[in-house]
Amino acid sequence: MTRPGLPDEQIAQRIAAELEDGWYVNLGVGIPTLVGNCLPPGRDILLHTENGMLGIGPRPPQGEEDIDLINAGNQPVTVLPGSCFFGQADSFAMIRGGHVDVSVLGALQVSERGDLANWMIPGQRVGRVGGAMDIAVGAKRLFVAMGHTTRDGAPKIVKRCTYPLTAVGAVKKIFTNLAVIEVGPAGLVLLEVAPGVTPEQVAAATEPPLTIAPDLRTIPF
Amino acid sequence: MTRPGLPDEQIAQRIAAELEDGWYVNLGVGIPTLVGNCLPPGRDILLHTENGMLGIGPRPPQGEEDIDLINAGNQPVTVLPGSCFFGQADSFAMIRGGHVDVSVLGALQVSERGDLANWMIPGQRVGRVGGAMDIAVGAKRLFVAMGHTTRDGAPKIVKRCTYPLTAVGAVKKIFTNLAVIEVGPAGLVLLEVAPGVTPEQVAAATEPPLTIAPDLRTIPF
Amino acid sequence: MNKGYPSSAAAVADIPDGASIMVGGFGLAGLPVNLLRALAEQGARGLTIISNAAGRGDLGVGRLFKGRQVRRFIGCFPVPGHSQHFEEQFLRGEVEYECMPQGTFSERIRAGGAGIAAFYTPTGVGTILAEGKEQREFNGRSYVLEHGLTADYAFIKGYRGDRWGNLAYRGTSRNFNVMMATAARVTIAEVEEVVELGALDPEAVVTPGIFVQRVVRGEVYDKTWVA
Amino acid sequence: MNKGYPSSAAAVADIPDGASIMVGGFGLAGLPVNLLRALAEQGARGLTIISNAAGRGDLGVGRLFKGRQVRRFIGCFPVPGHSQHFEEQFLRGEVEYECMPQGTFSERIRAGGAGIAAFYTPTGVGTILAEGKEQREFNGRSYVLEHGLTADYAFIKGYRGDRWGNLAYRGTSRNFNVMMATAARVTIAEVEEVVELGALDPEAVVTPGIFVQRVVRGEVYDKTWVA
Repeated sequence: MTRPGLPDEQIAQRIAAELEDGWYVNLGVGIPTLVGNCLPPGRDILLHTENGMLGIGPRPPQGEEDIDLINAGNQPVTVLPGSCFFGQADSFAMIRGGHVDVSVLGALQVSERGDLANWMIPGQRVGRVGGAMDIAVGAKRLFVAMGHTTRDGAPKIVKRCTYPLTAVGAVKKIFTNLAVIEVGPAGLVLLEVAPGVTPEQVAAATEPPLTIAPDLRTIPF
Repeated sequence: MTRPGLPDEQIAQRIAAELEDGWYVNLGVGIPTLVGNCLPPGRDILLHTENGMLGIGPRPPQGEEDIDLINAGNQPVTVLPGSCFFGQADSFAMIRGGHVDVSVLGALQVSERGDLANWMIPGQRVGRVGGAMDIAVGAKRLFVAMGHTTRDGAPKIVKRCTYPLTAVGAVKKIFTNLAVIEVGPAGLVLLEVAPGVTPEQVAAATEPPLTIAPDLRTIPF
Repeated sequence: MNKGYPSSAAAVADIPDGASIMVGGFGLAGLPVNLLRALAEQGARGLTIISNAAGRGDLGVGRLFKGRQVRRFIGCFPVPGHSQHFEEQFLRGEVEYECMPQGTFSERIRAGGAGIAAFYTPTGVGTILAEGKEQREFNGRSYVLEHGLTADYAFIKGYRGDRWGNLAYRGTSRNFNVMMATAARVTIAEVEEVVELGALDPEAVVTPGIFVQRVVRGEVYDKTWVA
Repeated sequence: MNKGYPSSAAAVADIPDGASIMVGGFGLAGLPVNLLRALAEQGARGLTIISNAAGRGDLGVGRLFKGRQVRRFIGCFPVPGHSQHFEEQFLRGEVEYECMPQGTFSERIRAGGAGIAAFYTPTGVGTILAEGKEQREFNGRSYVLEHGLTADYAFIKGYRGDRWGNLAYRGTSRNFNVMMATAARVTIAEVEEVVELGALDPEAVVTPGIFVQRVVRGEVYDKTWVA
């Protein structure tokens, strides 16, 4: 069955539209990485990668990769005018110190109060947390980018996460193939639906109740 | 009355003789600063200054001072091949992390168990501690350079410091105009006397008892 | 994104009474003299000044004490015989003073900027500066608990900077500027030269622009050596 | 003072069984491949390896797991499907594993090198990685107590280095090398080029020589990109 709503590239595009001129942005692997490919023109948006670079440029042409120029997903990047480098302790000082305007991470589950689970599957014995926990608690705003449900159709937006947590109460907005949902103080608020998707469809694919925003709109492209 | 024993320059010279090839050395103001003028030739001894430089070179000729190149005593310095710069947090990471081989500080009082008082006079109301406390606890070895007594002849090496402490049990060796004294686990040990000075004279100018080292010698020049 | 401001006056114009301000510099090296001059002219009062030294005569933060703009000073080393404006006001009880070891000062600011709430340092154990503070043993050695320190503003001085706020320094002028840049809500950097994006060697950028909100070319630098 | 060693083999020759070793690098960037190769040949066993990743096949610290030289791994991110030597031995109970968030890992190493016994970080609160750890509130937010981390040896890789141990890096190869250099009793740096004293720009030295005990020119670097 084809996934309804937006393909990953359009989820990324919707997130990119959210990014303001002058923002420092950290992108996790998966859909978040795609955000880097569709940054809105005319805005200086600086990408931070926790392995030690600010202002990362696009992937170089094949054959011009440099093993000393990579992002946290181990993908080759390039230097832009205004880029700079630093060590990992300084990099996480930026993150944990609240200097990164927004981080976009993938998720296995997000709870209605903004808890994030994205690093481990229950019963998995080899933990590999990477920088996710620091990024989740440290960024000024945490966005999640993910498919709205699992491949089996089970909700990934849940009342309580059953997967091991990455951070408590950290997620601010969730961007999926079906919708844009805000984690508000009184619970989840449905802000936008994908073209052709109804609020009812979103609600059916979401475990906790959704408040529909008075100015609910269709994600514009 | 002229001070007996060594002039300050010779105290500094005696300390300099103690410094080994490859040592990183932090020098306080006063007599310690003079140590930098008499480093033994043929040894690479790197001077650290806590305001952010390693490998400080000698004072430049008059007229060639640079306000961006100073030591912690606010004196002009020069760059040597192999020098480098860093911020104050990194500089104190070096000190507190035990990376500096020896620090030489002045003192108002040193106790028989190596307590140091060098930053404040009792009753003084404006504290100015600078980096002394960090340097005293952080260096691998702490040497004190000072006149053996106050100008009034009162001992500065005392049973217990009456001045506000800089650090507890930190001093390893004391270099004065009269003697070189080690702070040992069982108390003070007189290692060397200045030319023309007797162990009895040193003992008379020192409040706590002194053990005389079996190989007591006259400070060689 | 352009963090450039047309003048020091413009860069400090919005600082309100009662603000807390970190001020970099050690001696004259890395001292943001133009921002300090502008703040003296701007006239904000009741300030908390976080600075290693308390000024040298009218120089540095001395100017702010002279103008009675400071309510509280957090620092390490008012220079004897030189920080007279501060000393007089402190001794008259007009200015509060929190004195701490320089390494603790540096580390508290770094912690503040790095999201570390507090840390245990061996510095100061057994001294009056540790009195009333929590102490704890780790591996048989005593440590004092110290807290991260942040401020509303930081005044720092770089050598060269670009419009994204990336800064390079010169010699021993990094000193407190490097940490302070990270620990304020609004970091204002004055530089001797504003350069094009890409003109700074990315391997020699010491303060990444993420930490800097405003950049201004300092109007006047007197680099004459004063003994 | 000359910290130069003639070969990677000579630089690691004295490492005893049971040593703890920090290993820098993220991906291939800043990975001390020559020191790791030399250690695999040297054969020390029962090692504690402190490294972000657990190797990629036989690459990186993977080689040490393959040779069954490791007793304990402290890190953040064994790469799925690639750190198979580690995974197999961990799942068979032959290797211990302490997993922690990467920022906590970095900060613990920085603290270890900077003489900070412990610190409070917000990272990990409410997760299984904070279980059993002391938690404390500061200004209404919860933090976890984490301890400084040090090691007997650090294997790091710079780009250029001099005989005093000053190091410059290239691009994203600084990563863990910068902190690890500060936190070991003996830091061994491999570099692509050993240069004369003074050849490094003092403004672009990232690891001051004080942190480095041994410098060696790495024998072989294969800089071919492998996807």
